[in-house]
Amino acid sequence: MKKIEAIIKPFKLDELKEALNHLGILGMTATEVKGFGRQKGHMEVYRGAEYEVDFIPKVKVEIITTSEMVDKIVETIISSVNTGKIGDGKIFVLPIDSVCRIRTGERDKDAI
Amino acid sequence: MKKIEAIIKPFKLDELKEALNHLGILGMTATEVKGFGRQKGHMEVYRGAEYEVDFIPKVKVEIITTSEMVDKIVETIISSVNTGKIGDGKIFVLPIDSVCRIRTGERDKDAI
Amino acid sequence: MKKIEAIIKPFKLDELKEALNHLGILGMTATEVKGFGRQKGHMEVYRGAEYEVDFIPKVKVEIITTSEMVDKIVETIISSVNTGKIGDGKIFVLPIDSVCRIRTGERDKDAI
Amino acid sequence: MFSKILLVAALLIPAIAGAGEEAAPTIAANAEAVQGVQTSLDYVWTLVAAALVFFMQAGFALVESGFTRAKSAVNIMMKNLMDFSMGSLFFWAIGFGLMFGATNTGWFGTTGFFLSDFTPGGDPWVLAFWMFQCVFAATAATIVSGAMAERTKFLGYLVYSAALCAFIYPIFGSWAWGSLLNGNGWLEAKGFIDFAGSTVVHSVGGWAALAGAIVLGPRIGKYSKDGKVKAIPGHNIPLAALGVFILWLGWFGFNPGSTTAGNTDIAMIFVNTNLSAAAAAVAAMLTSWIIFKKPEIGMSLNGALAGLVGITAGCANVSPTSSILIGLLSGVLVVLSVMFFDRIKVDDPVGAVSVHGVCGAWGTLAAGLFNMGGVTMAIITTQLIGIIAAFIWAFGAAFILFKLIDLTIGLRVSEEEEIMGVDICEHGGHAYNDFQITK
Amino acid sequence: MFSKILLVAALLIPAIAGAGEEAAPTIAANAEAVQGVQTSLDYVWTLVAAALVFFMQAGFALVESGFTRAKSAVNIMMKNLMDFSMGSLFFWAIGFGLMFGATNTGWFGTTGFFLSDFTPGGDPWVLAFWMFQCVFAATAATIVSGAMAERTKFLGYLVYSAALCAFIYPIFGSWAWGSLLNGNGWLEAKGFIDFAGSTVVHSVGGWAALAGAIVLGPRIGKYSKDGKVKAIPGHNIPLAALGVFILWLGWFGFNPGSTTAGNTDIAMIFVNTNLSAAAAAVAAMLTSWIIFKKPEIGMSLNGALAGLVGITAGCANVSPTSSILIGLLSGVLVVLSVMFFDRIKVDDPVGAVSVHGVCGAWGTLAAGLFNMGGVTMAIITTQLIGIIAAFIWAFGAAFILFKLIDLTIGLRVSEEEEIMGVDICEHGGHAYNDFQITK
Amino acid sequence: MFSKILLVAALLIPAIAGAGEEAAPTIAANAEAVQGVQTSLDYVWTLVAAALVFFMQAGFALVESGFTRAKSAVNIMMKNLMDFSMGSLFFWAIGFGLMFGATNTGWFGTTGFFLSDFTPGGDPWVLAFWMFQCVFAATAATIVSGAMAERTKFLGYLVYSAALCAFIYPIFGSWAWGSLLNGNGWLEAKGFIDFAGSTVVHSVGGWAALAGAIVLGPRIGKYSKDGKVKAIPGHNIPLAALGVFILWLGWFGFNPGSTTAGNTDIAMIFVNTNLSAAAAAVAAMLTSWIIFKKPEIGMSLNGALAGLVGITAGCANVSPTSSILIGLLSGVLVVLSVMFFDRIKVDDPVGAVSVHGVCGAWGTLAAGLFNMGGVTMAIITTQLIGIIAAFIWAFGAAFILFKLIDLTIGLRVSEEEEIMGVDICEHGGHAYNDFQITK
Ligand SMILES: Nc1ncnc2c1ncn2[C@@H]1O[C@H](COP(=O)(O)OP(=O)(O)O)[C@@H](O)[C@H]1O
Ligand SMILES: Nc1ncnc2c1ncn2[C@@H]1O[C@H](COP(=O)(O)OP(=O)(O)O)[C@@H](O)[C@H]1O
Ligand SMILES: Nc1ncnc2c1ncn2[C@@H]1O[C@H](COP(=O)(O)OP(=O)(O)O)[C@@H](O)[C@H]1O
Repeated sequence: MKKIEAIIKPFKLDELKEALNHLGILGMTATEVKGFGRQKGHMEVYRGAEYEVDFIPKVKVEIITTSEMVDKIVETIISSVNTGKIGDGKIFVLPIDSVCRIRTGERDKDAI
Repeated sequence: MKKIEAIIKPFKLDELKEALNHLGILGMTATEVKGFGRQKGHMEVYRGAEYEVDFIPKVKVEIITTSEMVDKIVETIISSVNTGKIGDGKIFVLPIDSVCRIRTGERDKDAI
Repeated sequence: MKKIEAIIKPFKLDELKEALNHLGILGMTATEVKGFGRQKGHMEVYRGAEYEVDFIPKVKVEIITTSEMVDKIVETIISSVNTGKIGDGKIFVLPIDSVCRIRTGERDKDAI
Repeated sequence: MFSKILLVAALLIPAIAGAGEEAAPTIAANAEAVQGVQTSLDYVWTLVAAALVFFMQAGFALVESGFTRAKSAVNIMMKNLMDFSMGSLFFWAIGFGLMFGATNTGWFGTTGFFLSDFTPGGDPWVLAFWMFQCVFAATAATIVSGAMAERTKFLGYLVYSAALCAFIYPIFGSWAWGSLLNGNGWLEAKGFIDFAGSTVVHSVGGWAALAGAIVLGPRIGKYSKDGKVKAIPGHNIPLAALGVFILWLGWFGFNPGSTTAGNTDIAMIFVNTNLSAAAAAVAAMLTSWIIFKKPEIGMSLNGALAGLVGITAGCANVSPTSSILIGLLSGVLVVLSVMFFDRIKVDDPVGAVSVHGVCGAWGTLAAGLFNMGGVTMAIITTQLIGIIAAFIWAFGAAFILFKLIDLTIGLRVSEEEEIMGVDICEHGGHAYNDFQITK
Repeated sequence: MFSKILLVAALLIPAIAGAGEEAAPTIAANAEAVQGVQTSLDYVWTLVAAALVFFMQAGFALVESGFTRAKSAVNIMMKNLMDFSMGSLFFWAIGFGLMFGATNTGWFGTTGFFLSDFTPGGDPWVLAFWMFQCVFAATAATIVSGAMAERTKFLGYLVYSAALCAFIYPIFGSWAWGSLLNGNGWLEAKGFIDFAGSTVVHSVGGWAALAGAIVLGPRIGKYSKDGKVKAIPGHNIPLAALGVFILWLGWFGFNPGSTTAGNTDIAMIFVNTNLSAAAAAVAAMLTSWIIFKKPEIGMSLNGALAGLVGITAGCANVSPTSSILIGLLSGVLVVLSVMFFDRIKVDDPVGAVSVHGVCGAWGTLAAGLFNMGGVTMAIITTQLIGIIAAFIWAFGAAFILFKLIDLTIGLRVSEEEEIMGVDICEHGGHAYNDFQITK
Repeated sequence: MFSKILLVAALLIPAIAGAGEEAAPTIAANAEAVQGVQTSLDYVWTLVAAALVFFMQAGFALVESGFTRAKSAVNIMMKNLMDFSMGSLFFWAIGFGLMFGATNTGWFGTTGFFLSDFTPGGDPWVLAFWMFQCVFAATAATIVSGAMAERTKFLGYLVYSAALCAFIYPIFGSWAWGSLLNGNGWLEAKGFIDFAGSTVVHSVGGWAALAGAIVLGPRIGKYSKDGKVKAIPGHNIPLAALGVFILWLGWFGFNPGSTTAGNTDIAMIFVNTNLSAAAAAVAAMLTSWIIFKKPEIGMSLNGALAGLVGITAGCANVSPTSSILIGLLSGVLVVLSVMFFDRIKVDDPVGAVSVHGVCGAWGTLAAGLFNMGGVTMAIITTQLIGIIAAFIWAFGAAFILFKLIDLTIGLRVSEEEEIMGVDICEHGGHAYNDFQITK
């Protein structure tokens, strides 16, 4: 099994969700994160003091899936959240030893 | 070493913590996340417009541990947060290369 | 490729960012988390009822990098956020199968 | 100066009040004119005071939501909005008549429903008076909302709220204040002192709150299996603090406005009100500091309110120095009382029972004890009778009412709904979209 | 008693008002003294009312920001602060003269700019009157801010706001209220009834808001590709609720204060204002309950405001019972209206058009229909003329104005800026640093 | 009409004021009656104004907490609650006597402690006057709270707060305002103009704030190692904006109420207060727009307050047009001043020193420069003497006081505590449980 982590622009979450649903992905977990990268932040000013905000709000989406599905999902993510602008984000794929559904104790494939 | 990620219902966090403490687990990290899955969300209404909230608040608990402890911990999680209702969550086990305690530089077993 | 996860004290994030930049690390992702560990929480009181807050605010920093860079980065993290006090945090290193930049589809090394 | 009222003069049947001012200056005309101006001043003051008391609704809403969880904030705002809105309508239709209508029993009035005492062109005083009394009734109603927060069915709450403004509050009110208009209650006949309502408004509301909290039972998680008290911290302390400042401001209408006359008596009432509140806030802070080792804000805020409730009965007949003493005691009392009710497992998230019920009773007694005109056994007895009558009536009637609601439409939401939060379940929405909420 | 005013007496040209009080008591002197006191009372009441109306600015700011997203809260606060600040200056320089200056056309005044009617030492009434009218003008301006929230260029908004306080509002105002000072408008000449401004203030603001919302177009994401209405939930409901309580309080200055005289007439105006608001809140809640299966708070809060707007025109010439009817209808109307504008894709995040425009028109009609002095065809016709005139003038002028702004300095921010939020782009900062924001 | 006061009449020693109204109409009786009504009106106005000024405490609390971090919000609310509560008690016991008691030196009063000037049944004016002066004293105290935010030991702050209300403020006050009751200060003897307290209240508070900020030193992280100014953004801008609206409202009591008489003079004071604030808000916004390329809200909000402080001294003796000029300059001045103090590393999180100290001094000078009765060298000299005296006394006394506190009980929390936040360390709780806080 694999874990796919995608860091995306927040306002793209809904589109990604729909795209994944069409693919038959029935589960995912999203986390509010702050990203630092090539996409430069912007200057803000507060009572006369300027400061740069270089950690930009992003959403991290985690999807546990079978190895076979990985490529399909990665393509789907790219196609659905790509805006062509710097800061679109990254996709990471990690190995997973095992998965378990708490409610039933089912394992791996059956657990997702 | 392994990393265990459990996605649970928020109000179960305290019970899980206590259960793990009894097991002698002295550390964990919790993150507020939003989950999409079989547990359907609910309709909300705002000024006349109805909308579905399908990302449901969950808590992700991460526990770094030795390979031997994994099964015990997984069982403990299941027994302590299982409500038998859809949405109880998942447990993922990931491999870890190394662990380090920042304060002391201790590694792996000694670091947790 | 590897993923480095560092759990640190929130007010150390800026220093860590600067240290990593000097190392030429151009990207990272930060998440607000709550940590439970050796660092004991503190008692709070609300309208006459005392309670212990044992989940302490921490920040989790995730850095995807090449295997070669791992040690350098870990050292940098230690040196920049270590205060010598309990609760400084941990560093975990995880294996990664692949990385992809959404904007360009570039893979692995080129994606970070 | 051209008064806009003339714009509608042609449309209004009676000549405009105050037209007398233009009369040719004779001694009699002057005397009447002076009367007219004083009357206008009485209206202005009474209605300005009513506006300040109205604003207390916002104060209660903020204190209650600030001291409870984010997932219940919408519900609390709705309850406070409806306390006042429905309360105004029910007090107009029923309550006012029961409270201030003519009576031969001394137990409730029987005239003046639907503001029938007012006839277009007639003396509008009844309207000014109604307005002032209406905001008082709504205050009594809204006190209960906090004690029942986070677990009450909205529909059940509405029924209670209407019943309190229509019956429970006005009937007791008629005993103590009926003669302010056409009534004449048995309690005031005894010389019961409750100038602005420590008992009539606050104890009545507080004891009804106690009944509600008892019938409902504590919130899930308020007590651990082994019976220990667990804290459920409020979600927005700055809002709660703002609420207390607003309530304090409103009390400058509540107490001095109870003269319903713009005269020099209001000065001492202002000072007494302020000194008691100040002393109580300090006393509550110090008490919490001693007991919990920290100056705790929840108790300090409750302290200020306790001092305001405590001086409400005696604000016109005790000295400024006595007011400080009354306040100091209120501040200590409220902290101990909050802890007491927590112990006996009455879950009152905002301390409404302690602030309004307990300190209302204390204030009523204090109004006798510190009476500037001297204190007699008779005075104390009467005060005690009033205090006890309020408890029996308000707690009793409310308890029965809540039980009935519970048995019929239901008073408490399901466990699952309570965990999700009453906002989503009862109102289909959240208070803080856009924010990451952690509970 | 030593009045501090004496401190500056030497510096002030005229003898201090009220000095007459010390005159030897003759009949004439007494008569004059009484007049003097009544005049002072009129000043006190008018200015206290003005202060309450000023506070409505805070209410609007809270309602508007509470009903929109966290990323726009700074911008809304700035807009409301500037509505009032710039509005005060432009109304001082231009608006007041156009509205209340002498006129021979009946279409706008031509004197009294820059408060030139006041001469140091002269009758200060014009100042008290200006103060009261100034807060009204700013109210009209601020109504629009909510309907244009989250997507408007700040500079463009400022231009609009100045123009409304300087021209659009005062010119219409001169038609209906000019004779309150030196003017004499064509509409009031017909006997148009709008005691406190359902049309003059609220409809004018509401129709300008409609123009703004139309010219701007809906926020990104308000309508799905397939044209379905999508909810964009407000970020802070407790703030919005507090705003409504503050507005309700302010209306106790807005309506009764419009007597600009401290007399007994204010009692009925207070009661009518309160009963209508209460009835409307309840009606809106029930309507939302029926339509959406839940008592929705956004609609309930709008309901209270709808009732306040609805009674504004007739508060001095309808009975309390009629006020309840007016309120009930306002409450139902506002819910349906909000849904209607959503349907036709006019994105009004706070319901300003429905509350102020639609219910303002309804209230103006109701002031005729429920007139205590009886209703005639003539009265209704005049009311309708006023309602229509307000729509044509306010919507028309505002529409042209917004189009011009759009073509010149630009009215709407870029798509990217809108997604980031107007706070960062227009003001370089966030409203809620320290909080984790999820949108 | 039946006045509730009669309920307690039997208990009150004196006959009720205004009973004279029922006297047989003779010329003398009428004259007296008129006087009586005017007196009542003076009481009503003075006390309504006092209530508005009281509400400023809420405004300060919101501005201060909104402009600082979430982790300090509880502490700020506690400080503001205690400023007023302890301040009321200390001003009652000590301050009032020092400020308004009889004096033969002209440097401080020596009578009237513990409100001993009031005897039950005697003239209650001293109570009305005390109430009004009490809220002024608390205002001076609370100004300091913001400048010392986020790093001050609570106990140390309480000691300061008590000392300011008991000694620092009243002693200076007696120099300028003592003769308003029984005193007679050396500064007022020179004809010093400070109608409502630009210097007496605001500069005194502002210079004390400067002393506090200097003794404390900047917050951790306010300046980078290389000495660059780092922004520490406030956590809740809407709260801060609400605070400014509330303060603006309160100023309508602060300035016009300083007549302590309900007469026609208040009209010009209202208008001047409003125009100056409006002009200053606009000026500050434009200044920030020019300097930072964005209309920054923090500066705009400070601007409104600067304009209010700036007109406080001259509100009764300058023209409306002059008020606009005074406001414009205040608005520019406050922005430059905030930046200046940032540069010299005085960390004043809310700009209290610039708003109250600097603009208070400017306003006091302006009261002379723009005096409607004409300006003379003598007037300017006196104003300058007052301004300088205020700085020497307030800064000096406060500096010594803070140093003493620092050496004894300690003034600043430990570095670790400051990083955790004063809320947890000093009060054992958080302001925003349920919210995810990111700092
Ligand atoms: N090396 C990295 N490790 C972890 N997260 C990264 C890394 N590089 C980028 N990110 C995440 O990806 C987001 C987008 O990356 P960025 O370089 O800004 O644009 P792009 O994805 O177009 O290259 C960043 O905000 C950050 O959250
Ligand atoms: N494939 C997945 N990848 C990542 N997280 C998942 C996945 N499936 C479910 N989850 C997480 O687990 C939570 C519970 O899953 P759900 O299907 O709703 O109920 P259950 O755990 O009972 O099957 C979801 O809210 C989501 O956070
Ligand atoms: N076994 C673990 N699994 C996951 N996270 C852990 C674990 N142990 C500690 N942590 C994280 O590291 C943080 C610091 O650990 P702690 O034991 O408090 O101090 P130290 O790092 O000095 O040993 C904790 O707050 C928690 O977030």
